[in-house]
Amino acid sequence: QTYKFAVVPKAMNNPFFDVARDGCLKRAKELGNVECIYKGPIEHEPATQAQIIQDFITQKVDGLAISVADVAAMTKSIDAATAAGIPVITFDADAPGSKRIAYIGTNNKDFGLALGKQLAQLRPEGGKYAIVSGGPGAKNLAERVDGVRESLKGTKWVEVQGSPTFCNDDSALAIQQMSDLRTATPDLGAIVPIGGWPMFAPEGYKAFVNKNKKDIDAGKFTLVVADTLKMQLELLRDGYSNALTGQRPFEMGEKSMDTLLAIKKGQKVPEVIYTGLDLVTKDNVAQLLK
Amino acid sequence: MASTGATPVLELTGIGKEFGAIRALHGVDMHVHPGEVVGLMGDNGAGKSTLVKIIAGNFRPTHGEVRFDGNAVHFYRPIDARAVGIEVVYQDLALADNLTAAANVFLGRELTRKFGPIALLDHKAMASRALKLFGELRSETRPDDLVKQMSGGQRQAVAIARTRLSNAKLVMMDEPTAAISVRQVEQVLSLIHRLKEQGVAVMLISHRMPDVFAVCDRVVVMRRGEKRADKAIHDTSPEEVTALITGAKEAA
Amino acid sequence: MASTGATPVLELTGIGKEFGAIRALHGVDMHVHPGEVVGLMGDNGAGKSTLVKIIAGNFRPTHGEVRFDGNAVHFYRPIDARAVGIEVVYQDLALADNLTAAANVFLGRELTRKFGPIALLDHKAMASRALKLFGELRSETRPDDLVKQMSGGQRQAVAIARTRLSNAKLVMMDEPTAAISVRQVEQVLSLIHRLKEQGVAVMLISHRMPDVFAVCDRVVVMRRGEKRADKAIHDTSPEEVTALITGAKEAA
Amino acid sequence: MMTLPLENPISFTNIGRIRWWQRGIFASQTGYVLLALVVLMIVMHFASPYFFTQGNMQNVAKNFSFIAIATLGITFVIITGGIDLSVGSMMCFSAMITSMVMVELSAPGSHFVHLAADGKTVVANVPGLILLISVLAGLCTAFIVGLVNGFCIAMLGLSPFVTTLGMLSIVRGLAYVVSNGRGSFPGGPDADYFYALTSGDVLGVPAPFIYLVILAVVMAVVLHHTSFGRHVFALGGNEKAAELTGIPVVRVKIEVYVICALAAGLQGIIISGWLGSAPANMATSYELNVIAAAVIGGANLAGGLGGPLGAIVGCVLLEVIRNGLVLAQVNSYWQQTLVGVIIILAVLVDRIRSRMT
Amino acid sequence: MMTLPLENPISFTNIGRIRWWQRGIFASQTGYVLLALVVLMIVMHFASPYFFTQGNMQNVAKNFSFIAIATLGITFVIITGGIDLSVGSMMCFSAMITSMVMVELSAPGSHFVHLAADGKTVVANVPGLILLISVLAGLCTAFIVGLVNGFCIAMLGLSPFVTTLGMLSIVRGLAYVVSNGRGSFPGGPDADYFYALTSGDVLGVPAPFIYLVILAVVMAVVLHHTSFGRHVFALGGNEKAAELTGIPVVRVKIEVYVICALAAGLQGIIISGWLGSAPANMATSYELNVIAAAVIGGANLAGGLGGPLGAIVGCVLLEVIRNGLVLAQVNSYWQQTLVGVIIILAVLVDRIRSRMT
Ligand SMILES: Nc1ncnc2c1ncn2[C@@H]1O[C@H](COP(=O)(O)OP(=O)(O)OP(=O)(O)O)[C@@H](O)[C@H]1O
Ligand SMILES: Nc1ncnc2c1ncn2[C@@H]1O[C@H](COP(=O)(O)OP(=O)(O)OP(=O)(O)O)[C@@H](O)[C@H]1O
Ligand SMILES: [Mg+2]
Ligand SMILES: [Mg+2]
Repeated sequence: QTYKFAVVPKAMNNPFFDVARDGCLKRAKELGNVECIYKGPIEHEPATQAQIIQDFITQKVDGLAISVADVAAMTKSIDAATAAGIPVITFDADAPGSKRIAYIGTNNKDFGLALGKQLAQLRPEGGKYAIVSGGPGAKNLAERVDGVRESLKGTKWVEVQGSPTFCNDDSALAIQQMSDLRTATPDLGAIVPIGGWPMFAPEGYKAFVNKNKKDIDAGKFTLVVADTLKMQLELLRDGYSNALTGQRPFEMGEKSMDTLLAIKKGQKVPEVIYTGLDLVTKDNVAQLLK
Repeated sequence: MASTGATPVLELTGIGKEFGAIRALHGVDMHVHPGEVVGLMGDNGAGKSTLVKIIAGNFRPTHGEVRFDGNAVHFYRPIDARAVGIEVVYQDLALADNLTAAANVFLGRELTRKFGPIALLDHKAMASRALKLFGELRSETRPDDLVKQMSGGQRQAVAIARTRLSNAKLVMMDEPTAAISVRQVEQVLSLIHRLKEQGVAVMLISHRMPDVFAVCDRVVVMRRGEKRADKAIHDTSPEEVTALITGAKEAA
Repeated sequence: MASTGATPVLELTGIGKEFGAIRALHGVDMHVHPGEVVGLMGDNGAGKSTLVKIIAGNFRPTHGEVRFDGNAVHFYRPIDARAVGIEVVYQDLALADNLTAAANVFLGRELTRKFGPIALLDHKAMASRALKLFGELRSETRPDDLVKQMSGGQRQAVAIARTRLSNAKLVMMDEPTAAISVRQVEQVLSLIHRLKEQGVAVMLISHRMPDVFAVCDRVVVMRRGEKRADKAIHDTSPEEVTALITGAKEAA
Repeated sequence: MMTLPLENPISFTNIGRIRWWQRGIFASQTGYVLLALVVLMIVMHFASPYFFTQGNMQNVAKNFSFIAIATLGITFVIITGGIDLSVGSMMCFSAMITSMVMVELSAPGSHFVHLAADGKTVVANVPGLILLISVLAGLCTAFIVGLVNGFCIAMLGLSPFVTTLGMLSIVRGLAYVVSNGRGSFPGGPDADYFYALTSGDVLGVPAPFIYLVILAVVMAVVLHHTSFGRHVFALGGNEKAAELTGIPVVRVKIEVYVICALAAGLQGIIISGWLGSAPANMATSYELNVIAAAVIGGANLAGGLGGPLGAIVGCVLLEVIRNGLVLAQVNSYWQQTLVGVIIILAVLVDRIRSRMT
Repeated sequence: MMTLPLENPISFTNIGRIRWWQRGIFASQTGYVLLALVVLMIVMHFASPYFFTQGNMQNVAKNFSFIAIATLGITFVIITGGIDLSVGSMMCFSAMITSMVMVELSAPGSHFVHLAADGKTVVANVPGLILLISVLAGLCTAFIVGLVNGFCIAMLGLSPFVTTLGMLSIVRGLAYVVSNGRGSFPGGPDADYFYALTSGDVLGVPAPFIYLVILAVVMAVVLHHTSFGRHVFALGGNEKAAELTGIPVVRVKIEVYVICALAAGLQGIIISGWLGSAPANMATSYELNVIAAAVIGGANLAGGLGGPLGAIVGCVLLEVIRNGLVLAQVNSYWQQTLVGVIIILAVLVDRIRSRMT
C-alpha cells in the first residue's frame, strides 16, 4: 500500500523549506511506498495555509506534516484534520496545544540562546549588537529573538535602538538593513541575523563584509548568523562570518516521512523529536562541508 | 422687456480671472434682470465660458464680486450656485457617459419613492418625465439609452432637458444649439421665450447671430477677456456685433 | 460644378449598420465625385456621424459596400482610411487633452529631423506651421497651449487644422462650425471652397442651413438611418430641406 | 413647469427589440466570466472526484465568502474610479482590535466580568454584549481608517493609489504595534458565540456565505435603486460632470471609502473567527486578490462599471482555481503558473462577446 | 497646400509671460515631491549624523538604482494609462535565466568551455562571450513576456490589470519550475566580469547608478523628442483620439509593455549580480514599490502624465525613507507606519501647488 503525505510549509518562498522538501522527497523515494506532496502558501500568511489544509482534508491524504504559520489558527485546522481521521505532525514550528501527534524540529528558544552564546563566547568583552529578523508576525522568529536577548542579558552586550529590523525574508533588504545598522551605529560590535537571509545573497553579503573587513579582522565587528546552508558554510570558511548556528531542515523532512509512516503502521512515536542544532565556527566548518 | 427698475438677479463687478499667464477675463461688469434674455457673444477664447463657469461656482474669480439677488455670493462648488437657483447648460455638456439619458437628466435630483424609511429610485417616473422633456424639445432621444451611444445632438438635448427640472431664477446656456438640428433649435428658442415669460433671467451664449437676435433683449460682446459692448438688441445690428467680435470695431 | 462623368471618389451601396437593436443606418446609397461638395443633413440621431465613421474606417458596416477611387475597400482601422486619402474632422474632435495644440495637429504625422539614424521631433517647425494654420482659420489659438485648457472653438480649430496637412482626396467634416465664431465660420467655408478648387471632394455635415447652401453642390438628407433626398443645391430650397429633415415631407 | 402639448408624440421607428441575449448579464463581462467559471468547474470535476463532494463545495463556499465581502466593498470604490490597496491590512487590523477588545473586556475586574465568590469568573452583563462591543470596536477602527482614506482622497485630492498604499503600510504597522507583533486571539466568555457566528453553519450553509448573500442583495439595491448608487456610478463615469450637476462628490467619495474599509473590517473579523486567531501577518497581500476578483468579475478600474454579482463571480473563480488545483494534485510550482493562465483565459472568454457584435 | 496671406497676423494681447516658477518642473508634482524629498533629507540629517556620510550616500544611490530602472520602464506603461503588475516576477525570472544560462554555458564540455589536458577548464572563446549570451538570454525572456503582455492587452483587448496579474503568477511560477524552488547562482569564468559590471563602481559612483542615468537620459529624449514618445503620451491622453488620428495604437502598446518587461529584466539581472544569487523569491511584491515610486514621482495611473525624472525622484524618496528610518533607529514596528505616513505627506506637498493657483 502506498501513502500520500502532504508537507505544508509556512511559506514556499523561503529557501529553508526547499531543503526540508528535498529531505522529504529523498526519504519518500527511499521508502518506496510513500508519496510526498509539497504545498503551502507562497507568502507567510496563516489564512491561506488553513485553506490549503482544508483542501488536503477534502482530498483525504494519509498524513500531514505542517510547519505552523499561526498557532491558534492552525490548532483549529489540525484538530479538524484529526477529526477527519488524518494523522498530523508538525515540523519546524509547533502548535503545542493541538491534537498533533508529534513535533519534529528545533526548539527556537534554544536556537536563539545558542546564537547569543556563540556571540558571548567569541567576544566576551561585549559591545553594541543588533538583530535582523524576517517577518514581524512569525512566532518562531520572535522566540529566537527572545533567546538571543536572554542569553546576552548577563553579558556586556547591549542591543541598539531600532533592533530587530525585519527584512520580510528578502535577502537584498536584509543586507541593506545591515549596512544601515552599521552606518547608524559606527561602533556597532555585532549583528546577529536570526535567519540566513543576508547570506542567501552571497555577493551582496560579501560586499557588505568587505567594507567592514578591517573591523572584523580586528575583532571589533562580529557576525553570528543563523542557519547552515551550504553557501553559508562556504562563506564562513572564507572568513565572511564568525560563527553559524544551524537547524537541520533536511533531517526534519526525512524524519517527517518516517514519523508519519510509523504512525500509519500503528507504531508509537515520541511526541517531540529535536533534530538538533549545528554550531559552526572556523574550526569545524571543513568537517560540515565534507 | 426687462424691468430695469427692479434689482438685477445677477450683478458682476470687476470680474477678472487668470489661468497662470493667461488673462481669461479682465474687469467685466455686467448685470441681468429677472425676465431678461442677455446674449453673450465673442470670438473663440474670448472668455465667455469662463465667465459662465465663474457665475456657476465652477471657478473662483481672481478679482471682482458676484452679487446674486442683491447679495454678494461666494460659490465654492457648483452645488452652491444650483442651490440659489442658477441652472447651467455647459458647453461640454457635463454628462456621465455610462448612465442612461434619463439618469443624466435627473442627476443630482433623482426622483425617489419612500418605502418606509428607505427612498428608492422611481425609475418609471424618471423615464416618462425625461421622455416628455425630450418630446418638448422635439428630440428623438430615448430615455433608456446610454449617453455613451448617443449622437452629438441627442447629448445636447439631454443637457438642455436638465434645466427644465427646477424653478431656476437664472438659466445660463453655453452654446445650447451648437450640435442640434434645425427643428430643435426652434424649440430651444421657444423654450427661452417661455422662461422669459415666467420671469426667469436667461443668459444665452451662441455664435449663431440669428438666434441671438431672435430671442435676446440685450447683447454683450466680449473680446479677449474684456467686455467691449453691452447694447439693447434694437440699438444694434448683426453687422455691428460681428465687427465688435472680430475686433474690426473696438468698442460700442 | 462636379464632373459627373468621372469615376466617383466615394461610392456607397446599401450601407447598413446596427448597434444591437438600434438600426442606425439602412440601405444608404451615395456617391461623391472629385471636387464636389456634398452637404449631409438630418435630424439628431439620423445616422450622419455613423455614416462618416463607417467611411473613415472607424466602424465596419453591417451591410453594404464602400468603394473608394473605383475599388471596393475594407478599412479595418482609421489609419487604413487615412492611408488612401480620407481626412476627417470628427464631431467629438478626437483630441488628446494632455498635449499641446501643435502636437495634436501633427498627431500621427509628426515632423522630424534626422540626426544620423535617429529622427527627432522638430518642435519649432511644428509650432510655426500650426500657428500658420490657425492664422489661416483666423483662430486665436496658441500652438503651445495644452488642448485641455482651450475653449470649445479653439479645440475645433485644432481639429480642422489637421486636415490641412495632407493631400487628401476626400475630406469629411462632421459639424466643423458648431462651436466656432462667425469670423472663423467664414474661413472654414472659404477653406472648403479652396479644397473644391483643388479637386478635393468634401462632405460637410452641418445643421446650419445657410452654410450648407453657401458651399455645397448637392445636399443629401437623412432621416432615421435612411436617405430621404439627394438633390443638387439649385433644385431645392432651405424650406424643402427643413421639411425633409423634420419628416414633414417624406422624400424628394 | 408648464409642458407644451405634443402635436405628435415622438416615436422611434428604427429601434428594434433588444433580444434577451443582448441585454443585461448576457451582454456583460460578468456573464461571460460566469460561463468560463462553469466550464472550469466541469473541467475540475473530471480532474478530481473530490471536487463536487458536499464537503468540498461547503469549503469552496466558505473560502470564497472570505474575500467576497471585502470584494463587495472595494467594488464601490472601483466603480467610482478609485482603488483601495489597504483592504488586506484593514482586515488584519480590525480582526486584531476585535479580539483584543474581546479579551480585554473579558478580563476579570473589567466592567463586564466579575469574580464570583468561588473564584470563577461570572459574566455580569447580558450575554453577547462583550461580543457586540468588540465587533463594534473593530468596525469602528475600520470606519476611522476609511474616513482618513476618504478625507485624503476626496478633500485633499490625493491619488487613491498613493494614499491607500500609504495606508496599507500605516495600518499594518499599527497592527504590529498594538499586538507587539504577536497577533491576538479571541477569548473570554463570548468567544463561543463569536465562533458560532463566524464559522458555524445553518442547515449546512456556512454562515459567512449567508452574510455574503445578504450583503450582496443589499448592495445590488443600493447601487441600482438609490440616489447614492446612482451618484457612485456617475462619479465613475465623469467626475467633472458629477461635480457640475451638483452631486456631493466629496461626500460620496468619503462614503465609498468608508464602506470599503468597513467591508474589509467585517471580512477580517469573520476570518479571525474562522481561524480562531488574528495573527499580525493575516491577509498579507490580499488586496491584489480582492481587486483582481472585482476586476475579473467585470468591474472596470477606469470607473463606471461593476456590481455585486461580478464581485462574487470573480471570487468564486479565484477560489475554484485555487481549490481545484490543489485537489487535482498539480505540482505546486506549476500551480502558480496555471493560476495565472486560467485567470487570463477566464477574462478572454469575454472577448467572444466583442467578436460576436 | 496653399496658404492664404495673412492680412494681420494673429497676436495675443491677453497673454502674459509665464514666470519660470509657473512652468515645467516647478508646476509639476515631480517638482513638489522633489521639494518634499529635500525637506525629508534635511530632517534625516538631524535625525542621524551619519545620513550625509559618503558611505551612506553611496548606499542610497545603489539601493534606489535597484528599483529605478524598472520604474523607468513601468513609467512608459503608466503614461499610456496601463499598468504592469508582473515587473517583480519578471525581475526574478530574467535574473534566474541569466545565471542559469551562465552556469550552463560554463559547464566543461559545453561549446564554450573545454577541459585542458591538465584537467583545468579553459575558456575557449572570447572572454565575456558567455556573459553576453547569458544576459541576452535573460533579456530575451523578458522580451517574450513583454510581448505576451502586450499582445493580450493590445490585440485581445484584455484589461492590463488582470493580464499582468495573471502574468505575475505565471512568471513567478515558471521561476520556481525552472529552478525547482532553489534559485540559482551566477557562476563560471565570466562571473567576475558580471559582478564587476553590476556591483562595481567607477570613481566611487556605483555602476547601477551610471546605467540608470544613461537610461533616464535616453528615456527623456525618447519621450519628448521622438514620434514614439509623442504617441505614448497621446495614447494616455485619449486612446480613442489616438486611434482616429492614425497612430498605430496596437504597436505602441505592445512596444510599451516590451520596454517595461525589458527594463524589469535588466533590473533583475543587475540585482542578481549584486546579490550574487537569483533566489526564487527575489523581488517578491516589488511591483507595488515600483508603481508607487512612479506615481509618487508624478506619473498618473489614468494616463498621459509621467517622466524619467519623476520616476527617479519617487525611487529616491522611497529609499531615503527606508534608509533614514533605520538610521534614525526608529522602532521597527513603528517604521512601517511611518513609511506610510511619510509617503502620504510627500504627495501632500504637491497640494501646495493647487492651493497657490
Ligand atoms: N482651465 C484653464 N486653464 C488655462 N487656460 C484656460 C482654462 N480654461 C480656459 N482657458 C483659456 O481662457 C481663455 C478663454 O476661454 P473660454 O473657454 O472662456 O472661451 P470662450 O469664450 O468660451 O470660447 P468658445 O467660443 O471657443 O467656447 C482661452 O484662451 C482659454 O485657452
Ligand atoms: N456606439 C453606438 N452604440 C449604439 N448606438 C449608437 C452608437 N453610436 C450611435 N448610435 C446610435 O445611432 C444613431 C445615429 O447616431 P449618429 O451619431 O450617427 O447621429 P447623427 O446623425 O450624427 O446625429 P447628430 O446630428 O446629433 O450628431 C443614434 O440613435 C445613436 O443613438
Ligand atoms: Mg466656450
Ligand atoms: Mg453626429
